[in-house]
Amino acid sequence: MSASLQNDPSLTVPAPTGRGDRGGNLSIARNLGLIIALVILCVVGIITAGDRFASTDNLLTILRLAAVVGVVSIGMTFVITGGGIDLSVGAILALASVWATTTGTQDMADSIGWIAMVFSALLVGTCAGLINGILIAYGKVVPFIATLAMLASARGLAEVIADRKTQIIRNQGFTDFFGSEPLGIPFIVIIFAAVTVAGWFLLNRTTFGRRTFAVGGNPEAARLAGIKVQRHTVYLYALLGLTCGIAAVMLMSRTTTGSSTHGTGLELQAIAAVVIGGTLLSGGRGTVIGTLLGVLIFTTLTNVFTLNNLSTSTQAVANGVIIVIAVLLQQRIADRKT
Amino acid sequence: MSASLQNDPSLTVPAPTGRGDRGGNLSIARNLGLIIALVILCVVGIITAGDRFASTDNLLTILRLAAVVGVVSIGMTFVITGGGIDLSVGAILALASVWATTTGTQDMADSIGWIAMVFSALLVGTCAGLINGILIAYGKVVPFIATLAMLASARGLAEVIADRKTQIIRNQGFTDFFGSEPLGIPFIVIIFAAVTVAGWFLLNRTTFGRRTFAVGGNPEAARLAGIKVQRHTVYLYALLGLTCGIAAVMLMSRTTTGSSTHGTGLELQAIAAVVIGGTLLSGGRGTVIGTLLGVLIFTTLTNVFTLNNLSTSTQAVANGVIIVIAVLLQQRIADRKT
Amino acid sequence: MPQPLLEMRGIVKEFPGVRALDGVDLVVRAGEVHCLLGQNGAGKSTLIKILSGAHPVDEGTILWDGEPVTFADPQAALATGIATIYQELDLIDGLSVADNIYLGHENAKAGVTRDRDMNRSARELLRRLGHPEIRPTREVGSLSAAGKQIVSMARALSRNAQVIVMDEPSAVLDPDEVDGLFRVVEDLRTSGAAIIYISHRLEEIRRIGDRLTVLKDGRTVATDLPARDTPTSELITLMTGRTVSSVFPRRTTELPDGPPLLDVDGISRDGEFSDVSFAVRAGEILGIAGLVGAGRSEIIETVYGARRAGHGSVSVDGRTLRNGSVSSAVAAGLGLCPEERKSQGLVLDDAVYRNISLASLDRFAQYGISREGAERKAAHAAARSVDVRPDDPNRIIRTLSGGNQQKVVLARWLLRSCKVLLLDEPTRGVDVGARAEIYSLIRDLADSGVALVIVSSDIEEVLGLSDRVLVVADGHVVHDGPSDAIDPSGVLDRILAEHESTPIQEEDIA
Amino acid sequence: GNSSDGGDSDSNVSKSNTDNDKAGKKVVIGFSAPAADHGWMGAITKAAVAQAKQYDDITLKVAEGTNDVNLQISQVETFINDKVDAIVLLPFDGAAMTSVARKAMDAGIVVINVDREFDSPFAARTTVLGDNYGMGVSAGTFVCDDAKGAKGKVVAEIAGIDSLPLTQDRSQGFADALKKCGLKVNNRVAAEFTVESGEKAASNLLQAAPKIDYLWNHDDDQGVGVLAAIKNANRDEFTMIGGAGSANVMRDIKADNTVLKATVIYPSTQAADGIKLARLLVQGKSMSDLSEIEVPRQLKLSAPVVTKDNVDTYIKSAFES
Ligand SMILES: Nc1ncnc2c1ncn2[C@@H]1O[C@H](COP(=O)(O)OP(=O)(O)OP(=O)(O)O)[C@@H](O)[C@H]1O
Ligand SMILES: Nc1ncnc2c1ncn2[C@@H]1O[C@H](COP(=O)(O)OP(=O)(O)OP(=O)(O)O)[C@@H](O)[C@H]1O
Ligand SMILES: [Mg+2]
Ligand SMILES: [Mg+2]
Repeated sequence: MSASLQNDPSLTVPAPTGRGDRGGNLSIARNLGLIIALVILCVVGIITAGDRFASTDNLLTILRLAAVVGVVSIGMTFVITGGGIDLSVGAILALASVWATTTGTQDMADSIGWIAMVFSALLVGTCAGLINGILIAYGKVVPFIATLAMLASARGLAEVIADRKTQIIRNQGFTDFFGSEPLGIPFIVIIFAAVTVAGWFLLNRTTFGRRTFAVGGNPEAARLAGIKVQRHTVYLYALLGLTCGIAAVMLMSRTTTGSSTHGTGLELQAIAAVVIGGTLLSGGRGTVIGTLLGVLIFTTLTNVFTLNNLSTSTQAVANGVIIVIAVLLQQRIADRKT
Repeated sequence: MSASLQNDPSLTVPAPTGRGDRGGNLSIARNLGLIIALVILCVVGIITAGDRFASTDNLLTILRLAAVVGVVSIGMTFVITGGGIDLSVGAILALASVWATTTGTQDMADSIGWIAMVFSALLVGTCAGLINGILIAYGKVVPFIATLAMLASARGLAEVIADRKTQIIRNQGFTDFFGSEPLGIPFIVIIFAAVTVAGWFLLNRTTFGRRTFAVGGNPEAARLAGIKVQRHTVYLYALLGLTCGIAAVMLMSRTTTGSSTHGTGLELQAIAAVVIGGTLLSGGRGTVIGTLLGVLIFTTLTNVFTLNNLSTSTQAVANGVIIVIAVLLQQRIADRKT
Repeated sequence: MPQPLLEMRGIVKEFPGVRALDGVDLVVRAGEVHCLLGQNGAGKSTLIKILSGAHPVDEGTILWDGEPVTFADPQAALATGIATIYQELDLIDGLSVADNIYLGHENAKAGVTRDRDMNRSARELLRRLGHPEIRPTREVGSLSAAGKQIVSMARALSRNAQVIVMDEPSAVLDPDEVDGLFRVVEDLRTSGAAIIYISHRLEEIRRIGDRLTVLKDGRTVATDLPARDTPTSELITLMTGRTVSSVFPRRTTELPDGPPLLDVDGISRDGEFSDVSFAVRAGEILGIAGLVGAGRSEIIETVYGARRAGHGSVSVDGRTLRNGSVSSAVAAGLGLCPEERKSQGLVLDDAVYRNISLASLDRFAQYGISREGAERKAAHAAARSVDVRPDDPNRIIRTLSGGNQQKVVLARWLLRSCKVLLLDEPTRGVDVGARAEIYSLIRDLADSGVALVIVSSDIEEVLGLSDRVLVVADGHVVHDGPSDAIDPSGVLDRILAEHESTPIQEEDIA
Repeated sequence: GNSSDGGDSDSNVSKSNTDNDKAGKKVVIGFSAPAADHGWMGAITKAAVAQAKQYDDITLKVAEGTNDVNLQISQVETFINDKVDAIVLLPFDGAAMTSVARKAMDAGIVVINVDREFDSPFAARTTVLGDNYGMGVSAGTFVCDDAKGAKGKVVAEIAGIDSLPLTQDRSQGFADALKKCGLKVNNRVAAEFTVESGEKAASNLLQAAPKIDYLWNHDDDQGVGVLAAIKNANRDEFTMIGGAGSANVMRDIKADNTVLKATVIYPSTQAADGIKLARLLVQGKSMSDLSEIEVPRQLKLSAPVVTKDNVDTYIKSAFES
C-alpha cells in the first residue's frame, strides 16, 4: 500500500471529539462546519436574491417552516442519542392532528375551550410514543421495525378516523391563539424556540440527559450502574411522541386543519436534520444545537431554491449534492480542530 | 495440573444464536418464527379466499410481486450485514430504468439488441452504488446521509432525464424475452430465484461473504486481520447498486416502461424485509433465507388483503399490528430454542 | 551476536493531547521471548500497534532483518511475518471459531471457502493449544473471555509468523491455561520464532522470559535486562520510579461482630450454579476462588440482580432485594465492578468523570438538574484516589490504556460509597504499582465498614485479601472457610475433587 | 409514448386570437403544486411553465413540488414576501392551504386555486376545477350504458391515492352512477398514481376477481402498469375505462386492440388555464369570449368520456404521460 495511506487519519482510532453541546472548543469545532455551511447558504441567498432573502419577513418564513420539523427533530435527538430511531413521527403527527380535530373533540373545544384540542393532540402523541417505547424496551422489538409498524398503523388509523377527509378547525379561539404574533414573532416560532431551549437544558443539564447518553452509549454498562434502562427508553419515545403532539398542534394552527396526510416524509427530514447535526445514529452522542443547525440548513436551502426559481428536479439533485458537500466540509473542519 | 481439566468444557458457554444461514438447527430455529408466520398467513389466505388464494396463478402472482423488491432486498442484506444502510435503492432503480429507456438507449437497442438496455440499467445501478460506497468508505459520510443525498439526486436526475414522462419500451425483443415463461414460470421469478441462490452462496460460502460479516461485526477487528475494509464497503454498495439495476430491468419488463416514479418507497420495504428476516441493523449478522421469508411475508400479506377486498387504511393498520405480532412470535420461539 | 530480527528505533507516536511514545527503542532477536514491561499507560500497546501496522508511526524507524520497513496497514505487517494478539479481544462475534482464525487468509479456491479444510486445521491448532473441546464451527460470540483468548492465540499461530506479539494474553486465563500457553510459547521459541510478551504478572516473566525492555511514560528506560534474574524491586523501581511493597495489607483491627450485611440464601440458576449461600458482615471481605468458567461471575451478577435468580433470595441489611433488579440492588447499597470492563462497565465514548459519576447522578443533582461542578470535582477526586492516568477527568475513556479503564470502574463505586461492593477480577490488567494501591483501597473500604466480595482468578490474591474464602467449582460451593486456614494448593485440591466426582462431558469434537 | 414527436408539451398551450394576448404590464406569477410523483402532475407543471413562456410579460416562479403542506405553505409565504402579482396554487390539500391563500389575498395578491378547492371563498379570486365527482359519474354512466341494464355485472375499480379527497370524490361519483342502473363496485383496490403501483394493485386485483366485466382505473399513468398487469395475466374478458386522458391511452383507444375502450378526461391544462387567468386578472382584462366583464369566480372543466368514436377530437390536447 502506498505511503500516503500512513497519514490517513481514518486509519487511526476515532479521534476523541466532544460529546454533547458542552466541552468548550470541541463542540464549537464540531458545529463550526454546520455554521459555515449555514453562513455560505445565507451568503448565496443574499447574492442571488438580495433583499428578498435578507428580510425579516423571509427570516420569519424560514423559521415558521423550520418550526414543525424542528420540534420533532429535537425529540428525535433524544431518541437517537439514546440509541434508538423512530420512523413513525410523521404518522403520529397525522394521528394526533386528526384526533384533535374530530367533531367530538371540536365540540368539546367549543364548550370547554380550545385547550381540549391541544390537550388531546399532546395526549395522542404521547400515548403513541409510549406504545413505541414499550414495544421496544419491554417487547424487545428492534426500533426500526416497531416504529415502522407504528407508521403503518397510526396513519391507517388516522385515515379511518378522518374518513379520508381533511378536517377543518372551526374553533376561532384556537386559530387566533396560535396564529398570534407577539412582538411580531409568530407564536409557533416561539414554541419552537422554547422547545429547543428546553431540549438543550434537558439533554445537557439534567440527570435525565445524562442517563440518555449512558443508555445510548452502552446500555449494559448503564444497566449495571443502576440505571433503569428499559424505563428510560420508554420515556425517550414518549417524549418524542409528545413533541409530535406539539408539532401536530403547530401544523393544525398553520393549516387550520387536521389531516391523515399531515407529516408525510417527516421521519426522514427529522432524522436527516439530527444526523447532519452531528448526533450519532448509533447512539451515545447527541447535540441539540447541532440539530437546530441541521434543521435551519435544510429549511434555508429550500427557501433559497424557491427564491431562485430552480426547477423541482434540479432542486432535488442540488439538494443531494449540497448535503454531501456540507458533511464532507464539516468533517474536514472537525478533523483539523482536534 | 491434571489433563482432565484441560478439556474443561466450561471454557465455552452456551451458544446463543447461529450466525448466517449455516449452523444447522440453530438457523432453522431462528427462521422458524418466520416460517410459522408465513404458514399462518397462507392458512388465513386459504380460509378467507379459498381457491383464489391457493392456485398456481395466485402463487405466481405473489412471486412476481415479490421478485422486484426481493432482488433489491438480497442486495440490501449484504449492505446491512456489512454494517451499512442504503436509502437510495428506489431512486437508483428509477434512474436505471429511465436511463435504459431513453430514446438514445432504445435506439441503440434497436440496432444492437435489447441487451444494450439491460446493460445500461445494470451499469447505471452499479455506478450509483459505487458512488454511495466511495462516499461512505473513503469520504466517511455516514451511510444514512450519503444515501439520503443519493436518493434526492438520483430521483431528481431521473426526472430531468425522463422529463417527467413515462417512457414506454418499444423494443419487442426485450419485452418478449423478459416476459417469457419457460416451463410456465415467469422469467422474472426465475431471475429472483437465481439472485437468491447466488446471494446465499456469496454470503455463506465465499471469502467475500466471510469478510462481509467481519466488516459489519467489528470493522476495526477486520482491519487488524488484514481486510481492506474500505474497499470491501465499496464493493458492498456497488453490489446493491447492481441488484437495483437488475430490479430495474425486471420492473421495466413488468410495466413495459421506465419512469422516474418507479421504486417509490422501495427502500423501506427492502430494509423492513431484511430486518424482519433477522439480519441485524447494526451489522455483523445476516441471512439471505430470512430476507427471502421476509419478502414473501410482506407480499403474501398484501395479496391476502387484496383478495379479501380490505380498504387501504384497514390494510395499513393490520399491516402494522401483524408485523409486531410476527416479530414478537419469532422472538419467543428463538428464545425457547436456545 | 547475530543480527537482531527486529529493531525499532526512536519510535514516536502522538495522539491528540498525548505523546504516547516519545522515542522508544526495542530490539528483538530470533528465538527469544522478549518481555515488555511498564505501568498502565506506559505505551506498550501503542508500541505493538505500530509494529503490527494498526497505527501509523509519527517518527522513528523499524528494521526487519536489518532492512528498513514501513507497515502501512496490518496486512503489510502480517505479510512480513508479524502476527499479533491484541490486548482488546479483536474477534468477530458473529463468525465461527475457524472463520475467525482464518479471517483475512481464508483457505479458499477462487473465492469459495473450503470450510471443511479450515475446520480441520483450526481443530489442529486448538488441539496444539490444549483446547480440543472448542469446536471450530462454534460461534465465537458464545465463547467465554478465556475461550476467545484461546481463539486469538490460534489465529496468531495460524499465520506461521516469525514474530508473535502477545499483549497481556494471560489476563483472562487461569493458571492451568497459562501453563498451556507457555508450552506453546516454548515450542515457538525452539522453532526459531521471536515472541514479544507483555504482562503485568512478574512471575510469568520470570518463567518464560529471556530478556526484557521496560517502558516508562513513553520512553525506554531499560533494555536488554535478563528476564530471570533482574531483582523484582529493581523492575518495579524502573517501571514506577519508586518502591512499592506488593504484600497484601493485613487486617489491623478485629473483625467486628454483627449481623450479616449481605445475606445470600440458596440462589440458583439453571445450568450455571446451584444452591449458593453465603453471608458477609460489615467490614468483612469474602473471596470467591475457582477456575475460569466455574460460574463465579454468574453468582455475583445474580446477587447484584443483573441476572434473575431461579431460586433463592438476596437480602441487604435484612431487606430482601427484588429479584432481577439492578436498580433495587443499587438503591440498597450494592455496587459491582463487572468482569468485562469494556462491554459491561464503561461508556467508552464518554469522559472519565462522567463514567465515574454514572452511578451517583442523583447525588449531584437537585430536582433532576445536575450540579456539574460538584460532580466533576468529586469524580476527579475519586479518579485520583485510584491514580487514573493521565490525570484528566475530561478524557474520553476509549483513549485510556486498558489498566486505567479498569481503575475508572473502581472509582465509580468509591464515589458512590456503597455498603456492599462486589468486585469481579478487580486487578485484571492492572500494573504492580496500581495493584498495591487497589489492595490498600480494598483494605480501607473494609475497615470503614463496607462488606466486600472479591472474585479473582489469582488464587493468591483471593487468599491474601479476604477474611473468608468460598471455593466454587462447576457451579457448586465446594469449600467455605477462613482464608488463613487454606493455601493455594488446598484450593486447587478442592476443585479437583469436585471435578473427579462429576464426570466431565466432552464436547463433541467430531 | 416517449416524447417521440417532440414539442408536444407545447401542443397543450392555447393562444386566443384576441387582444388579450397583446403584451401588457409585467406580471409576476408564483406557482406551487404537489410533487410531480406521477405523470398527470408532471404534465400539469409542464403545461403551466409552457403557457407562461408564451407571454413575454409573464415572469413565472416555480416552487419545488411538494406533498408536505408545511413546506407548501412556506412557499406561498415566500411568494407573499416577494410581492408577486398572482399565485397559481394547486394545493396538496385544499383545506390545509386555505389560510395561507387567504393571507395572500389579504396582501392584495390574486390567487388562482387549481384542482383542489379551498374551503373558503375568500381565499381565491378564481378557482379552476376539474370535476372529480363528475369523472366518476361519467365512468359509471359509461358502464351503465354499455351494460344496457344487464344485472349482476362484475365491476372493479382501481383508485388512485386513497387518502386524497379527490380519489374519494371520484369513487363516490362512480358508485352513485352505478347505483342508478343497479350495479355496484365488487372489487376495489387503490394504487398510487404511478405505473409501478398500478401494476402491483392490478396484479392482486385480477387474482381477487377471477371474472370481471368492467374495470375503471382512475388514472391513465398508473393505467400503463394496469395494462401491463392485465397482459401478464392474459385477461381480456372485460372492458376497461381509463381516467385523466393521457395521449398513450387515446392512442390505445384509437387502435382498439386492448381491453381499454374509453377514458374520462381530467384536464391536465388546469394550471395552464390558471396562469392565463392570473395574467388577465392582474392586467385587468376579461375573458373575451364571455360578455361578462370580470373573469368568473369559478371554472369547472367538464369530464367527457373519450371513446373510439370521438378520440380524434381529444387526442391533440392530451398530455404525454
Ligand atoms: N487512540 C488513542 N487516542 C488518544 N490517546 C491514546 C490512544 N491510545 C492510547 N492512548 C494513550 O497512550 C498512552 C499509552 O497507552 P497504551 O495503551 O499504549 O498503554 P499500555 O502500556 O498498553 O497500558 P496498559 O498496561 O494499561 O495496557 C496512554 O496515555 C493512553 O491514554
Ligand atoms: N450464555 C452466555 N452467553 C455469552 N456469554 C456468557 C454466557 N454465560 C456467561 N457468559 C460470559 O462468559 C464469561 C465467563 O463466564 P464463566 O462462567 O466462565 O464465569 P467465571 O467462573 O466467573 O469465570 P471468570 O474466572 O472469568 O470470572 C462471563 O463474562 C459471562 O458473562
Ligand atoms: Mg496495553
Ligand atoms: Mg467470570
